[in-house]
Amino acid sequence: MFEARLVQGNLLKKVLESVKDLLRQATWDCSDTGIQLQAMDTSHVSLVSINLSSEGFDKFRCERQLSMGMNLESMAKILRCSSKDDIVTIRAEDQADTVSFIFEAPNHEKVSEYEMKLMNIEEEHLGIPDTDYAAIIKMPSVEFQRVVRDLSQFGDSVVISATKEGVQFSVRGDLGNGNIKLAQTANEDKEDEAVIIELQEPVTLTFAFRYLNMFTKATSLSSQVTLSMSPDIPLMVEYNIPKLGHIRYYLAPKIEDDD
Amino acid sequence: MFEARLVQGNLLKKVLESVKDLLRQATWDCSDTGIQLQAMDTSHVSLVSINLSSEGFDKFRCERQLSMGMNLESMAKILRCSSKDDIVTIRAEDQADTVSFIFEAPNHEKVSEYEMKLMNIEEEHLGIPDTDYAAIIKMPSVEFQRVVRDLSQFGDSVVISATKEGVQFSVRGDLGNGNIKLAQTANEDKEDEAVIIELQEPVTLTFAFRYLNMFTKATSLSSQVTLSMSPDIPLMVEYNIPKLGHIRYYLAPKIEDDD
Amino acid sequence: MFEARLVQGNLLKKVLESVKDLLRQATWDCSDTGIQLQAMDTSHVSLVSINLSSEGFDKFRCERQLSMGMNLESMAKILRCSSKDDIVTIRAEDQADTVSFIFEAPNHEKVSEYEMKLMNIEEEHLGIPDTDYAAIIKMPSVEFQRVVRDLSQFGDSVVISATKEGVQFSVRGDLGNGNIKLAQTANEDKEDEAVIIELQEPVTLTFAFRYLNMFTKATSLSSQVTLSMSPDIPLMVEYNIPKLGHIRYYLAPKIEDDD
Amino acid sequence: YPRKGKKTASRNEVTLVVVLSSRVDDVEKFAMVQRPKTGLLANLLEFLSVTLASEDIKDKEQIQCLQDLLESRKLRAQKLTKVGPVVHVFSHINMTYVVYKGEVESGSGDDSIKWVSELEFEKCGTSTAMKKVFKSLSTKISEKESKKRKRTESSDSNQPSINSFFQPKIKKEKIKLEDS
Amino acid sequence: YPRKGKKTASRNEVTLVVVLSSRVDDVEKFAMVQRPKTGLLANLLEFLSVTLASEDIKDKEQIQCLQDLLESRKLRAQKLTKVGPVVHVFSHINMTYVVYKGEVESGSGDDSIKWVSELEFEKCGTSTAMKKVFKSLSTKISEKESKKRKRTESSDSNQPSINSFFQPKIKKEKIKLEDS
Amino acid sequence: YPRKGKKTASRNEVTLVVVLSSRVDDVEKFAMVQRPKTGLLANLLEFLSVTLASEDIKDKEQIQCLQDLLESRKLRAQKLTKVGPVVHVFSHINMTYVVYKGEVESGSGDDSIKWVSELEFEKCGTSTAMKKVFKSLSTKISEKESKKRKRTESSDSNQPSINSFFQPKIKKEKIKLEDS
Repeated sequence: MFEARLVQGNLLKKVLESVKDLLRQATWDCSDTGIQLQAMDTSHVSLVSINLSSEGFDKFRCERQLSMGMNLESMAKILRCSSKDDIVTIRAEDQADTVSFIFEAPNHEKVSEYEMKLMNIEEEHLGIPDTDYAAIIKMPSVEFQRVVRDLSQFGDSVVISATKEGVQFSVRGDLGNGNIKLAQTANEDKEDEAVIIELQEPVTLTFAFRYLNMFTKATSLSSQVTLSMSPDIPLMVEYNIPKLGHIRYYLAPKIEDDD
Repeated sequence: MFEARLVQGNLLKKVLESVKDLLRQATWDCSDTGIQLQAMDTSHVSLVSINLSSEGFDKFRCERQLSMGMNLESMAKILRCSSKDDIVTIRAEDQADTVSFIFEAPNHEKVSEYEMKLMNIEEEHLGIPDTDYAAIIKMPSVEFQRVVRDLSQFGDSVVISATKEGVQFSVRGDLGNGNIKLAQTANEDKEDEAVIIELQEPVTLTFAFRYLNMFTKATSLSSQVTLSMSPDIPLMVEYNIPKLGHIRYYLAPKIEDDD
Repeated sequence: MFEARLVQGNLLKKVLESVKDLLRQATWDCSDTGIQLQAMDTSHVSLVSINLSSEGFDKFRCERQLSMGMNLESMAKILRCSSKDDIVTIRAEDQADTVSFIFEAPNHEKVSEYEMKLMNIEEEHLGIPDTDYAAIIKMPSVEFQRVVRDLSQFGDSVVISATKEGVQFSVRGDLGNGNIKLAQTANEDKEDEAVIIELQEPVTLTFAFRYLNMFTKATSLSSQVTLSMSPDIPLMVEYNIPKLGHIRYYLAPKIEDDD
Repeated sequence: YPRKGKKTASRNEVTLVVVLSSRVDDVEKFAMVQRPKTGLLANLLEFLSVTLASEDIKDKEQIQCLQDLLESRKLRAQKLTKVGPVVHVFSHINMTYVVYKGEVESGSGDDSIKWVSELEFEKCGTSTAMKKVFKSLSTKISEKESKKRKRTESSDSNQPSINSFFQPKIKKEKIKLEDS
Repeated sequence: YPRKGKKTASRNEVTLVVVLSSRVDDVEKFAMVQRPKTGLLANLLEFLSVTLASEDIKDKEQIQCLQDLLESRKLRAQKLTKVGPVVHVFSHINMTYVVYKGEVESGSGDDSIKWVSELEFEKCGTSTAMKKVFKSLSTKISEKESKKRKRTESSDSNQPSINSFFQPKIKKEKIKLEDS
Repeated sequence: YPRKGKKTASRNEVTLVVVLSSRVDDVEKFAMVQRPKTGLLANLLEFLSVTLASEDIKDKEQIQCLQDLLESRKLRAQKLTKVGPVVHVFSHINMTYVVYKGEVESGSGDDSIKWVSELEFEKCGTSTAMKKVFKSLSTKISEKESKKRKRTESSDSNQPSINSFFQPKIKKEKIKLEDS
């Protein structure tokens, strides 16, 4: 039997909201170390990788490894039926073809249980090599969301440049050009609001806004986001879920036009 | 002449919002005991009964009984023009074919007056027998609204079961099944948040979400809602309007499929 | 070179929101006294006049008069990319065909720069005569917005009557008639909430809601609005922008039907 | 407009109504006549009807009664089938309409007959009572057809009407009147 | 792009313009010619026009003037009617266009004439001034037709334009210039 | 439903697949056969295929192999062209499908052949692997046609796929197996 109980059940709701626009369905792989998900969006341009550690759950039991294919829209719909303070339990029998989500109110006087059919999804897992990124940018997640939202009004793709001084986002479009510079934070008192750049060498890459916009659905999960870049390899956008794990998005860079 | 003045005029706005999705037009019957409305929705599946006692008004004058047929959408539109703290007066001459709504700001420096044409609606009134219900469930109105909203995503009808332990709402659908149990409140300190069940015998009935959803528009009128059920007779959903009266919805139960 | 810097940059965003529904494009005329805009809406029924004094800016430099034709929708889009506390700078070279908007975060760690193409707009300027209005009504801008929004549901045009006692707004429509009276404020302690009428003679004029509704987009700019009326001449609706200038809307009165 | 509350005793009446249809240019039309220019519901269109002396007459007699009515208007119906009763409460009359429907066999009626399509019916000046009569017809039809259609809210056969639980108040009063 | 503020004195000019229409395959088309390849508004399409020495010539003379213009282009108009003046302000010219309209009687014009539908007009490269000229025409037409139509915002006959209250500033300056 | 995690060693297989099309009443249809009633993917439709002993055979031989297969089903293809390999990972098999496509020259096949339109294909019970095979085909086609179309998100030639950066994990394991 598989059972995972999370007192801070609201986090699961946020995790689902973070991926449901990008993925229609995906397989959750459960083992005694935790729950993982890896999937490409339908256009195969980006990849999502979620890791929820068993230690982050208040109760975690996974006797045999199992893979649960789920329609993520349905799963999100169900999780949206949980209240902010509900304790969420995910439960599945070993041979069953359904999964149950149980929401308990903190006073235990309301218990909701939703049962959803599992589906069999055949999907290849990609190996993600460990990379020593040339530039790692840490910034407030709301700031990243704002930059992406603002600039995406003016064009389809953004040029991200990381230098010692800071990070710059640029867009060109019919309506006009936009350009946002974030400087390294001098005063690092407020860690959550800091912009910190670890740089081995300056990097400039181009990405499609469409995907970045979908990545920023994870903003509510974490106060900070990390963008890791190296020339000619996919951008990694990571949101850390405190104590529980992380959600990572990978996005293939666009090839620069010659003109 | 008919004149009814309500300092807490906001209540009337809420009453209208509670019925305008269900009823397009209806007749308000005024007498010296107060204002009543009884009407079926257009599909004749549910019935609304509103009772506003003359004693609940700050001024109430009704020299002769009169019935005022109104387009409820127009009436709601007018009442939405009142501000939260406005004193509302409804006024009609005995032979006039219009009714007036007067909104006064508490400082009396703003006075709005809207005049609306009355209409002649021929509608039969149904006799609602007094019933000794097998189960009477009292619960927070927001909780009922939440249950109906959440579960209605998964199917068209809900099974409501009342037992000694509590009340259970269940739905089955293509996407999955849902099931919410509310236990009787042990600690009744907070009366507004309590779930209380008066049970003569356990009852299980099926109802269409469509109507329950429309009933919950009355949620803002009252912190508590009462569901009264007996086998094979309509559910009564009552929202008490403190000091002024009540709004009751009746809904015919669905016949269970054999399959 | 032209450069205007405004620490309270948010005001510019509000100015744009106030006119972008009415005007698709317009010319900003810059001189050493400040920035002006005058334009009619496309139907030539109303006229907008904006005046931002150079003294209201924190830095203002305009070496030669210049006229910058802009697509106001694009300009509003760009200004919406500024944050509430950003310092906004508008900059244009003398011979350039673009204008730049620079937004600096108060901590100077985020700098956004947007560049937009200018356009050549041929438009005649109208001469607005100084008028000694018969009635000048000062009232809270939110109250005016509310009146216009409420009454415009019932008809296309409003009759505004100014008398010694107060101002009255009336509408007639199929659904019913509406009528809002605002009395002169007796107690003028709270200046922002006062209704004050300076009257030389009573005036009654009819205006199209469509335009008044668009004028009230300026509500957030000022706590008070001034309506100035005289028989047979356009209404002037003025929003004062504290320390910076004003935005004035002129609306031709409708001719009363004889029937 | 405000009306006095109904507290006076009401009279009970029974009226036979026939909704007679005819296909004209592939559009189904219904025979209606205009009410007198004065009196109750003046000028409104109504279906052909005849007021009965008593409700206690057999269906066969009712049909004959309607056929006579039609003949007087130069119409002949192919077959008349009973749809059922429709109750409507006027200020002082509790009217029971016994509704029949049929199709024209021959004739398009004398000059008094107006042929009205469903669309025109909805727009024309007609009384609430006639609207109920017409609706009772389409309800029957839709019940018949509902099995062909996709299940919709309104044709959900598991959903009874609230009317099957609560009776019109007027009937109660009627009984009281008859008791007294 | 930033322009210098207009402070220099402006010249006043009067031009006769004719919007000549012809039905081609049931679509109304209008005669236009292309401006020279250099100079002001180079290459843009414009209606046939002639600049006047003075504004003070009679309507009859104006029409003759336009007929001559048309004839030179191998066109003949059925009847020319005055639509009214349209003012447009160029950088240094205050241009008053006196607009006429007419229908082709015979001929489709020489090679310089382009026949342009309303749709094409809106898309083709033409000047703001010509757009105003064309709009003045349709305004007149729509005013005529507006009584037939349902009342709409734009054709609300009770709503005067703001232009009928405020005059173009340029005229003021004109007067000043003439005064001085 | 929960499955055991894949930790056991997987077998590698190569299968030739042919997507054979035929225009029937102006609709393009594809030849499919039904899998056996028991076993893996029981009853599902699949394209005609033959499992190879080894991947190391030449294209010419592969085509001959497919032509033989078709002939056994009473079909004959006009020309078979290679589309490319599609990798699909079953629980214990890493399957490489070598996809060919062709058009019917003659014959509509024996009774085992079902002709399925693209729409029917999407709805019919088929395996994920076959969907991939079919998709590989349309990808090629759309790449060819994409230059005609307006630039869209999906055909943005400057946007590489993430697959061109990250390799399927299974291949790694394959290498490991071969190493050991």
